[in-house]
Amino acid sequence: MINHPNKELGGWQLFRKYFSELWFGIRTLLKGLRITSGYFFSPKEIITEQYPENRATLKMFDRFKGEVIMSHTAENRHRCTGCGICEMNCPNGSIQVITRKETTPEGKSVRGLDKHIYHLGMCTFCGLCVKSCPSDALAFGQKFEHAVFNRHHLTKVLNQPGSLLQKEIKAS
Amino acid sequence: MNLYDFSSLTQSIHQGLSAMMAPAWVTVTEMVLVGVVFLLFYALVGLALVYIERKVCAFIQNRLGPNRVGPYGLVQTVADLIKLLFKELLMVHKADKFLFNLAPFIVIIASFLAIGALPFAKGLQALDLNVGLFYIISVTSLTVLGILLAGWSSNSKYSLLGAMRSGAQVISYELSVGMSLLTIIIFSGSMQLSVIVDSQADGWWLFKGHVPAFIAFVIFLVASTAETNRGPFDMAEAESELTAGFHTEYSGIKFAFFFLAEYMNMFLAAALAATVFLGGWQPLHFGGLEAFNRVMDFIPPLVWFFGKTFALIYIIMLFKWTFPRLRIDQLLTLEWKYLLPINLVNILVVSWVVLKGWHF
Amino acid sequence: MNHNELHQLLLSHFSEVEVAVGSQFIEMTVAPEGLHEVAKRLCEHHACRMDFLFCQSGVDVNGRLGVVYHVRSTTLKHACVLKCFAEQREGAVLDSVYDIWPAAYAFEREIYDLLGITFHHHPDLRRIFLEDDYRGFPLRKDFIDEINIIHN
Amino acid sequence: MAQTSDSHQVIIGEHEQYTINMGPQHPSTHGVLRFELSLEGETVVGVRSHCGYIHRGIEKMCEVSTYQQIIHLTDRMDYLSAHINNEAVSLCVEKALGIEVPERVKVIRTILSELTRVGSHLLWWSAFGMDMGALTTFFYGMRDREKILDIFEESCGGRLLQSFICPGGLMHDVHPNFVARIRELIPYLRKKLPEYDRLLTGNIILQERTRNIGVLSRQQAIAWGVTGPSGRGSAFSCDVRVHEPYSAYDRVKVNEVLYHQGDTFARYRVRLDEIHESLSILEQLIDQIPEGNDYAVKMKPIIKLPAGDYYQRVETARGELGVYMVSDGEKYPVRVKFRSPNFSNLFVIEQLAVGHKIADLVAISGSLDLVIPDIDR
Repeated sequence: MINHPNKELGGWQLFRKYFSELWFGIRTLLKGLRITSGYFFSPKEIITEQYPENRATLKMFDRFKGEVIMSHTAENRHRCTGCGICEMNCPNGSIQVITRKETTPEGKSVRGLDKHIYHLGMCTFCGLCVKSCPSDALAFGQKFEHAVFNRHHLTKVLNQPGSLLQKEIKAS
Repeated sequence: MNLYDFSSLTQSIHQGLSAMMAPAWVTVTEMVLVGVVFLLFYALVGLALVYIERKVCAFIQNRLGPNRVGPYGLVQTVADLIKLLFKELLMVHKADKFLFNLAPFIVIIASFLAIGALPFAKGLQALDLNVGLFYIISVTSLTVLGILLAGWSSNSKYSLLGAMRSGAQVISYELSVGMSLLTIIIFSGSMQLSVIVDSQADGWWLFKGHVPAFIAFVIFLVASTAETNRGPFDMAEAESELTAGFHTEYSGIKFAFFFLAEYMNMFLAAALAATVFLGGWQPLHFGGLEAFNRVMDFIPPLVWFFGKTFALIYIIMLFKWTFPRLRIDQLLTLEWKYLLPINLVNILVVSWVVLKGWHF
Repeated sequence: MNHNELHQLLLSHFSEVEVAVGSQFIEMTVAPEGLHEVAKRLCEHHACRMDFLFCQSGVDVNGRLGVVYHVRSTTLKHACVLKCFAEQREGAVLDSVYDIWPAAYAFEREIYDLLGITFHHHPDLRRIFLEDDYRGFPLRKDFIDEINIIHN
Repeated sequence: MAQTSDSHQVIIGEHEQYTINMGPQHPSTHGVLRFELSLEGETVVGVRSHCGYIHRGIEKMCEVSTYQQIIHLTDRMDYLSAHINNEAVSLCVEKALGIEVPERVKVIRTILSELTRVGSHLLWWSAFGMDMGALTTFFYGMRDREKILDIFEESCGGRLLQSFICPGGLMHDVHPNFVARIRELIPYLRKKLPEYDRLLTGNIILQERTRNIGVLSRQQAIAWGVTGPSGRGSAFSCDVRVHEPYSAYDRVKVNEVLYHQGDTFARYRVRLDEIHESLSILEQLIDQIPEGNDYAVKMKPIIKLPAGDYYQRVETARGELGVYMVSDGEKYPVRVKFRSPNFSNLFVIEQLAVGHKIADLVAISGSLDLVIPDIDR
């Protein structure tokens, strides 16, 4: 199939060239066929994961960035002081920290977390909020099935209702 | 060989009908019967081939293929067909309506016509014309008419480009298809498909016809792949260049017709190759191995026929999923500089062999 | 050629141009009228041979619109920076260097699109990213888009 | 349907041209890029490329982002070289601040960059096969790229967009399995790559379709600023890793892959050879990761670069990425310009494709390895 002008070649050489090229072509094609048919007859090589069926065994890597979560202890206590550093660091404005005035048992008035609002739909998972949090309140969750029918469901409140700050963390 | 003879069955149906009604009505009834059977067969084979193609390509590509609808995804193609039936039929602005609607039917009728002449088993053949081979070649080449019309009437440049490519391609490769079949016509001395099949009772032409028959077989496979517009010769579609070529503007069931016709043409090409080169429904026989031949005889001819056909279809599919697409000028170079000259020389050699009586 | 040699060379050959040693490159600042001529000499002079324009950026600093050319020699392996600031903000015009470095074709279209600097003798100066009827030049500091830009 | 009126008369001339739009939605433009083709029959006589369909104004966004926040934007330019883009910005900021990152960080950054390059080239190979009509290559390339993405995901948490390399070092330390997984990957890829050659490279159809198609001369490559594998296919020695080593490239042996033909096949071979080359770089580096767990230097929460302008070049999988930053000493940069490789590589297609067929245009644009978000930014 090569179209070189070979004026200087004699008849016999042209003839030989014609067939050697033909043979070369067929050989390369057969090589390719051997690979594909080889895979056809080796079903062990199949790598498809059957996703909804393997949900029970499907485990994401520990560091998988599925969503931003706030971990709570068994007593419904979180670690967020409401300082707002995550909000400042977020490049897309997907975090809103709403604070409220709280009074400590000693009678001091401190800032406490009211609502930590997280817009999943705007999040780009850059990880700056988790990295910059001074009290390690935020973390990445493993959940990855985020599809919802209404966009408003993507706006989440990360702190659980009625949750309090963990005792060992000092409120500011 | 006499184990599975369908001619007595067909004869008895014919006699039963003749006893009931006038000869003219018998013909009509038989035609309707055959038509209905072939329609069912057509749909069934089409759906099966789509499924097989998907599975074959999936296994080649380390995938599982369709596996959601039905066991092993068997009903997937039916589901797709239903989806296509419900889709809106789009019409391009300023398209030639009549031709636009006509084109898919031409394509599908062309492939449908050819089935009639295929010998599925002894006595199981609707039309045993004495020019059967010629009939099939001429009827299948009608497909290009539909493709050209589809491309022209779509009022889309992509479609037109695809159609023009297809025209150039099919017309050139038609030559090679005909020429490679000519070798077998010389060998068997007949164009009647039943005669060709019978002539292979003691061995398939692929084996009996020495090297020339093998060369003709390879050329036929390549040329018929090209003629059916399948990869690596899918110039007319050329997904990465022309988006979908001649059927870019078609949707819904009209697209399904093109789709089905493509698979049917592939089936026809493979069936023809199986009939002509691999003995059709004739079982595999080796001279001198009586016991082996006996065992082979017990396998029904339909199994032989479809087994051979699907083996060839597998090869054609393997071509598509392995090779890159050719460019249009390379495609024509391949035909006019390689296949055709080799074919012509091959025919000369075959004639010589037959004259000297060297073949088995 | 190392940093100092290049500095000396540029100083001696481009007397009309302000040559300074930056943190990374030798930086030359040229007036708009001398831009094309200096660029041509940079590219063609046998000791410079800056034949590869690897970056051309439009900037809007200190209230002035300008273009920064990063050029390199593929044979002599040295690089320098050429800066040129337009005289006025509205209707800023510079000479195109497309005929010297064809790579400027795309860069200049981008600068025209986003900063609104017109290039003389550019073969096809159209907007490249934004639609043709877009108003304003987004990368300018005085560009205001109330709807789409969130100011924090 | 016969058209009899004279107004519909078609003039058939010798040089009748027509225009066809390839894109913005087209299978072989790999994104939303539009080629406006002038054709004579099947022969291309003119190409005009139109971009900007997904222009997001990243450069403008950078002007209202702190230097840490820029990182996640660069991921989204050339998403197939996300690590390398991150590295470019990080290096530029570090250079401006005069920070020297720990040795360990340098080595890990280099390893991540090379992994990215291998992954990107694998994906390119898959897509190029698709462009040429060999549909199976796509899955083989993707299958092998998956192994690299797994390594990324385990360490960085993301598969495509990692935001892992940041000013001062890395976001967090690499996973303990990191080294072991790369040690597994190298022999695996070494085993699979000859298969690619047998399946596609050696194939007569591919060779015929790519040899002497879209020849880019060395002068043209330099003049138009075509860098990366596309430039190196034209013998334009432009590998930043060799000429201006950054991170840990100064301690490894990097062989620059150069081909002289300048055609589509040369560009194809450069990329395949670069996979081998990257594997050998990985092999050299994987034993050199210093012990310890320092993954970053302590940075201030708000980075302020000294006033001035800074330029940093790195070699992404598609060519030279330059970051030009102008700072006035505040926490936001005044101007950030990305000299993205694809933006420069794209416009040369208007010369390369002329005189070839449509199918060749697809091959040429495939061999330039265009990533549209990188063009549009």
